[in-house]
Amino acid sequence: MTLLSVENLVTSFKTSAGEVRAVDGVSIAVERGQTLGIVGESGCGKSVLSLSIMQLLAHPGRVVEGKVLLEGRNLLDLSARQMRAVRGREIAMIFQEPMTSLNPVHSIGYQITEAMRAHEPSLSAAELRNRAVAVLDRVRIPSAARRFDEYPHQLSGGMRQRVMIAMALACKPKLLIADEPTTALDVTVQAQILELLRELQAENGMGIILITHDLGVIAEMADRVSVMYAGRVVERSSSAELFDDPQHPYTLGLLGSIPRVDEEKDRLTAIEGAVPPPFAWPPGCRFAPRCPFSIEACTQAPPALREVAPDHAAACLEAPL
Amino acid sequence: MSATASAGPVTAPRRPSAFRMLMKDTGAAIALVFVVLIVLAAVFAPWLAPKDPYETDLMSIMSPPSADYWFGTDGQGRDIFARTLYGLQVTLFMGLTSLIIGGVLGALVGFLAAYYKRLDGLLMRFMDILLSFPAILFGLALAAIFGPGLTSVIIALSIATIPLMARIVRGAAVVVMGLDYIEAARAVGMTDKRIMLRHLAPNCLSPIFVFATLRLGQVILLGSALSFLGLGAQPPVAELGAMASQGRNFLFIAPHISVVPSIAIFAVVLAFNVLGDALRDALDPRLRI
Amino acid sequence: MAKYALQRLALAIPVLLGVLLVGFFLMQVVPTDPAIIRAGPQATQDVVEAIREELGLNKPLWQQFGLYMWRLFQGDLGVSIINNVAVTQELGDTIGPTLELMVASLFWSIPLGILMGTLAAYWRGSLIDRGIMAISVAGVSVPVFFIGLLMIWLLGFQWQLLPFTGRGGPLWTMDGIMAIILPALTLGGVFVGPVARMTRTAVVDMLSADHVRTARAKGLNEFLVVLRHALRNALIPVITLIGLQIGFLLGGAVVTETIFSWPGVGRLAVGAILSSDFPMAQGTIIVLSLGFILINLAVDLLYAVLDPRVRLS
Amino acid sequence: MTHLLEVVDIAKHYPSGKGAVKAVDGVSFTLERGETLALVGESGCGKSTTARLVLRLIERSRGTVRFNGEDITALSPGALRRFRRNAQIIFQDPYASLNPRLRVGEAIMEPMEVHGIGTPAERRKRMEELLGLVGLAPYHAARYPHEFSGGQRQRIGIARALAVQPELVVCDEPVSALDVSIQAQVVNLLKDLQARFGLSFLFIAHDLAVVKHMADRIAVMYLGRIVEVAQTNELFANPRHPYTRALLAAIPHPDPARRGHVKPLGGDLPSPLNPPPGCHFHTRCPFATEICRSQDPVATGGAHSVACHHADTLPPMGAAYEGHISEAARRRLARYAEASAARSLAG
Amino acid sequence: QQQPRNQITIMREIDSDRYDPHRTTALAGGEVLTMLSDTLVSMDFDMRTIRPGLAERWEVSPDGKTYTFHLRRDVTFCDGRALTADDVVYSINRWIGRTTPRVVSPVAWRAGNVKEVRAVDPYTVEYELNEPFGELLSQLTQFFGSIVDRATVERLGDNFGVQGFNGTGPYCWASWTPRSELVLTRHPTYRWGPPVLQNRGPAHVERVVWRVIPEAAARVAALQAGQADITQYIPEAFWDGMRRVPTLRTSNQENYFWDVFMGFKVDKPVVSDLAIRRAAHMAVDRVGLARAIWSGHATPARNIVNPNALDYDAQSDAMVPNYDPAAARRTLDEAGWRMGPDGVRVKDGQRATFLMYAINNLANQRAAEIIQQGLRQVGIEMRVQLFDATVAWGRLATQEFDAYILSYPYISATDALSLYWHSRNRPSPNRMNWNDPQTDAWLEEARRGLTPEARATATANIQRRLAEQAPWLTLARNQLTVFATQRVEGARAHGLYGIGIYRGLDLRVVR
Ligand SMILES: Nc1ncnc2c1ncn2[C@@H]1O[C@H](COP(=O)(O)OP(=O)(O)OP(=O)(O)O)[C@@H](O)[C@H]1O
Ligand SMILES: Nc1ncnc2c1ncn2[C@@H]1O[C@H](COP(=O)(O)OP(=O)(O)OP(=O)(O)O)[C@@H](O)[C@H]1O
Ligand SMILES: [Mg+2]
Ligand SMILES: [Mg+2]
Repeated sequence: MTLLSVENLVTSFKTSAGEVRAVDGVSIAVERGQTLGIVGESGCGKSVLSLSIMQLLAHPGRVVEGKVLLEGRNLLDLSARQMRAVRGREIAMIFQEPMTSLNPVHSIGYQITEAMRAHEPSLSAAELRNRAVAVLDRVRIPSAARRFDEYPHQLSGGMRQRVMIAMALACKPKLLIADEPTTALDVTVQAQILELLRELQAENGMGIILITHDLGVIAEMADRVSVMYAGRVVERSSSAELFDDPQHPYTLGLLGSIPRVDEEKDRLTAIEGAVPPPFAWPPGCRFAPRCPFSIEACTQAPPALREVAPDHAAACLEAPL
Repeated sequence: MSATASAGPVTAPRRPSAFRMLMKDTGAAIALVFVVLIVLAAVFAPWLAPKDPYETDLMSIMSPPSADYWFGTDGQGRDIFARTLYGLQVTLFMGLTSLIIGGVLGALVGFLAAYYKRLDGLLMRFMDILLSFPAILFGLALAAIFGPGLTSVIIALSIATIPLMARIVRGAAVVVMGLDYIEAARAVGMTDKRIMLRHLAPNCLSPIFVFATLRLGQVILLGSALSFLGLGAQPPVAELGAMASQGRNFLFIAPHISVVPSIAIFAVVLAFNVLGDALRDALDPRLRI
Repeated sequence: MAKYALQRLALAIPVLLGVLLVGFFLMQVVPTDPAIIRAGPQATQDVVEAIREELGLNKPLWQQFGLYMWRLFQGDLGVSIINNVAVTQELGDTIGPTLELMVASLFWSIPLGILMGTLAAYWRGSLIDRGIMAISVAGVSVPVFFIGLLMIWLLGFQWQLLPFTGRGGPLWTMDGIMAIILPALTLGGVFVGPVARMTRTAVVDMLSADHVRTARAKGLNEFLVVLRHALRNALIPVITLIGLQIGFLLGGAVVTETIFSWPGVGRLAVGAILSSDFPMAQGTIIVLSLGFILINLAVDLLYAVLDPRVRLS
Repeated sequence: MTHLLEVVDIAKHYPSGKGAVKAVDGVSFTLERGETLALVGESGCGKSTTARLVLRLIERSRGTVRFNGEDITALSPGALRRFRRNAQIIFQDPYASLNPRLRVGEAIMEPMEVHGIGTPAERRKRMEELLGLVGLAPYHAARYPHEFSGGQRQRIGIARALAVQPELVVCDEPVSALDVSIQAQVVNLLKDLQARFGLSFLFIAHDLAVVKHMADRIAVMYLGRIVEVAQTNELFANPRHPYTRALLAAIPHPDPARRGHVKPLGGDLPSPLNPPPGCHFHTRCPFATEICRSQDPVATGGAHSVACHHADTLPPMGAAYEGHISEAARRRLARYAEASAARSLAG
Repeated sequence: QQQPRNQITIMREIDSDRYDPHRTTALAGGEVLTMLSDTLVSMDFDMRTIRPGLAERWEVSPDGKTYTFHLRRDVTFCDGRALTADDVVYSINRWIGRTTPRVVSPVAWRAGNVKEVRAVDPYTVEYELNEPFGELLSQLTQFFGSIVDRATVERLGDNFGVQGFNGTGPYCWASWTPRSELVLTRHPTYRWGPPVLQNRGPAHVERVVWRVIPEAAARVAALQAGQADITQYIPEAFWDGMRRVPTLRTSNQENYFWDVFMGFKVDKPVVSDLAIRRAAHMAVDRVGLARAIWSGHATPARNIVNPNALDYDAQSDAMVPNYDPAAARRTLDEAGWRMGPDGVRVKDGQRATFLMYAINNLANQRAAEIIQQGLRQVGIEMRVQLFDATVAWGRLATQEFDAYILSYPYISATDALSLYWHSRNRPSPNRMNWNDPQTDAWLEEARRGLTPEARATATANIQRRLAEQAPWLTLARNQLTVFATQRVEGARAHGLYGIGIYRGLDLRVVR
């Protein structure tokens, strides 16, 4: 059974400018031991999607449609209490900003044990400590026992992100959602964290949803990829397939926009214009106004995500290109 | 840095003006109207007051509100309505004067401290020292030195406002100073004066505005408390705090003498506070204190 | 931490000096010659001169300041012009009741304010929030004396529930407790509003902070999230702001003491100023400032205790 | 012929509680006219500080900066103002780099006004030209910054920098805060402008791919010092400093075929407050020996200079990354580029 | 909450600056001093009859110049020492400024023109005057004549009556927190109370707490709530209401002479003008004032002397100008005071403005504002400066002001007049600077008072002269009512020098 599948999820925000569907009919799926990469530019709804899965949306946000099935169980049907038991225990999450995602006033040991205590209240203090030190060790924090009592501000950014990962792993979740876990870090540290995630996945066999806007990270980590644009998935395939055979014009645009180390080019192929804000999303294909291939029909109705090659879907009338 | 920053809209709808945002908040709109009314009432007190605020009617002492005396009369048979109007004038004058004196000086210090880092330590340490004296102590000290009176109160409140305004302005200005457009202005070779006047100050106005509105309420509260203690405006001057103080002797037989001016102070301060809160929400939600 | 504490202390020193200097100059600029006052209206010139000599008023200013500091150091703030009692003794008698009153007011107002602020923040935008915030803004707008007068009028006079005519005795006696209720309600009453507002702001900030999202993602229940992750962190700014607001409280205390005939420093100060008892006025002002500085110092240290970023650096 | 810019052993130490933060600690480089020199390195290594020192936006602790042969660290206020016409800066954060209270047109005209360039009418005309140059329309001049997207603001910032017709433009991470698609637009714009006006860029970035695309030469910084300088291609083909190698090895390439090639470097960046003695990099360097712990390495090697005790004895790194891009992808990218160019001509 | 059974709390509005009978003249001092000490003779409730005190009997020589007092033999001070004639001699001498260090009592003249006070034996005192003084015995009943212990006086020096006290009164000094609370404890061996009281001693209650509660409202409520037992300081506005409260009892004194007045310094500009002074009389509505400030519980006044007092002259009453603003304006017009643009009259470049000082209390504050308004209506500006009671006396002794409001108690016309109008008593209490040899002569005559007729004539002459010259505007005659809770008995209003509770021996807790 699929570990997690999200079906036709719609999340909306009530704002002064009206209702905004930040995530608009998104479906994704992750298997055990697999990494799903979600890539897209800023504001396309990646974080809202992950928070919707966790049901951690802040006030004006609300899931209005769809299903979030964790091993077949629809999380949207759970009570608040049941959902709490899922969070941290079955699905864990790490965030982009290691600087602010840890509570500065509690020791990192406390913050890790807190997660364990929430799900296994029977553990004694000593057990909690041992397990926390063990998990800190696992994420390669040097002299973990000593670090246990330190506070976030005493750690470097990379260390903090490791602590975040340790916290997420404390209860051995089946699925880890990593929302841009390395964006705030330097390349050398990013490489460390990515390697760590890969190792841990190999050990635990957990599923990972890795959110990023860096195609390099996707190539490095993901087994399957969903490309998001303006609240929708526009292309979905295996990672290899995406780079070898990109089908959606937006994906092409992204690939063209990044300078490649291995290539001498005078000009990058940029995408014209900018991502429109959610309240200004056009009808029809949302990429149409920026798309060099757009035709009249693109602006009429949103194109469905359809298979254009085996196990490779794109939401474009023109596809396969 | 992440790539989050560019989510800005290409053609955002024009940000609604602060005034519009204010008017959307019913409470704030009422407060604004109320503040305007109060100011008008204070300014036009001589024309609005149905009676002379100092005229004593010995035939109706401490009479409760009636058609003749809308808010009743005080212990000397004076019309409380008229006195309240004049009291608003005195109270607002006291509040505004000290706010302006203290605010201008404080803002100057704040800007200088933020702009010239070398002065920062010295100036702000000095402000800290000033801040170590609660306003009431300035009030007490000045009353001790110059004797009780409105002038003492105004000076005290001005001094007490300086460090607060300096901190607010410095806080805002330091943030702005850290922004790239200041650096850009320097890189282009602008003079300090030009940078301060054209780039720094205009971008610190919101917090100054918000603070001033909220502070006005505080200043009025403090000033009327000092008058209530007998350290401020001296009778027979119609000052709201002093009026409340006089009336408290008859609290049990004629509560309106104290209650009316107290409510007037309350209403004025409440209006400024509600307005200040709304302004803050409209201008800069991060300023919440 | 120790270093931080020392730093704070060091910062307090210029402030302290400032206070003392102001205290000193207070006596310099008062329009009355302390010697003449001390000597009484009928004294002859040579008696006044003798007193000037005795008080060191003939010496140059800096020497007088030295003398003043030296006397201060020995706990000598001079004697009251009115009744010749040592100022320090009067202060000693009145400081207890003032502290009593302040503590009693903070004792209920801070917890209540924090509770109200937290509830309002948690249900931000709801009716509860609006209700609490309306109460708070009213609370910060109401003159202390208005609350006091209402308390006296209703609770004291109309319903005769509680006394309001001064201190009833030590706090461990029933009389003492009964007598402090109304003043403490009055003084605390003006503090609830500010605390609630500050708490709400801070907790709202914290509730949208990333680490609170992390806590929720761990599966913590809401109570723990709010208590340990939002409120706990929010306390840091709240404590600082409370420290700053203590000045406000001090002002309230002076008024409250006056209305309730509470034999504290505030009332002593007002009385001394009104009766031009300059040494006493000076003493009370110095003591009130010192108290304020000490409280802020304590707040700063508490701040450090609450915030490991400060504590451990 | 002198260099356009010559920086000699410049340093900036910020006093702090214990000791000094050595944000920049002895940096030297040159920049020629029309050239782009990139400064790369991890966060906090002193790139922005160097940029500010070059423009004398902050006062140096030591060293000299010569612009057209003139030592700008010794300029009088008046001379400094003249210098500012010739050297401008573009910032990273598009939101902070524009005064929200100034209309965009005013913001662009202001530098000209300050330097007394032209009449008001001429300035207005030039401003409109500049707007066109960076891809905006004249009617944008009357708008406020908040009405623009991040990419557009970055363009406005560029227009403002170009308003005084500088020879040198310091770009402090001008694209790091932008989305990839926008980043490409700005990078293209900068390259166009450089070609058109013969600008010299001191280009600061941490993204090696962008740097490779932009720069003629690259200087790699680590903890306040430059560890390696070389021509771009030379650096990528033959990185000689262990740190440069680690940086290159850590880049995730958009190429699943190369999956797992990333070789992380151990450890964290030490604090500039008390950098390790000797070679700053020795704490993380796999090749470090005793000498590295005690002695500062000196830069050697002329055009390709390296500051490493073991530069000559390091094992070869192996072939530089050779991309694999599928035929299908390459073809589609080309089609996209064509279609895109066609559209923009038409539109 | 309830008071301890053996304690009575008496409330008042202000505190005294000190409790030294020879250095204070404040009522706040006197009311406590009558409990702390005794006088040679005592005053009955009729305010005329002199009764024994420390002296069980006395003789007056035929020429009226020598008084011989025979002291009780059982009297002791609070510290246990027995009272002897030397103590009396010392105390009287201290009062009249004949001890070292010299104490200057502002009211030394009340002791008469003393030649010598001698101890004939330990229990006999001879009090010899240079001239007869008809009022001597009444004056000796006042607290200025209190007998104090020399040793304590000398030990405490300036702090006598501040940090401690030692007297022979029914209560002893326990502690004083200025402006807050003064505690007295029972003098356990006291049994020499004046015969005007039912209880001759010792006192029924163990502790008397004098509590200062500046807030009138607080005093009212405290009394109603039983937090305090007795007070005479209830603003008249509350009297009617309080009289209806079943838990309270009241005691009135009919023979009460306490007047509120405004005095003019007749040698200061503006107020030196008789027209101004007379106009002021006509501009102030004393009937309205009595109603407004004292809620009708004060008698509107004209003449200086209370009609019930000895030697009151009815004819001069008619000479005092009545309230008539129109007449006031006319008077001023005639005197050449022209209305200025700001509503204040001017004459010879002099604005009709004067400065008035008074003690800062509620009644003065209110009265001042009303008078100010009344004067303004006729074109006279009165500037007001109020002082805390503790400083006011000092300021009132200066020449800084032009007029002042004060109130004072007296026993008879002679008493009242000789206090304020003898040129010898300038600058204080003769703050009017009244310097008239004729008045002085009449005063001497009245004081000597060999026959009642001669005295009455002399005092009548003074009253008429003052009515004519209008240096003094009597604002109202106060009434005395002591309020007490049902818990206490024996709180009978006395009124000597305005003191409500005399000696306090009859006070008793009944519930
Ligand atoms: N609280 C909110 N109220 C209104 N709109 C919101 C809210 N939160 C998010 N949105 C909208 O939802 C859209 C998606 O936001 P989201 O944070 O998921 O983007 P993202 O893809 O994670 O971007 P980034 O790369 O910047 O993290 C944004 O355009 C934003 O405007
Ligand atoms: N004003 C300052 N006071 C003290 N230290 C400073 C100051 N400015 C910068 N630093 C320190 O100097 C070091 C270098 O800073 P700089 O901003 O030059 O780094 P950078 O390479 O530009 O980093 P980034 O990539 O994050 O922009 C940092 O450790 C920083 O903390
Ligand atoms: Mg996101
Ligand atoms: Mg930088």
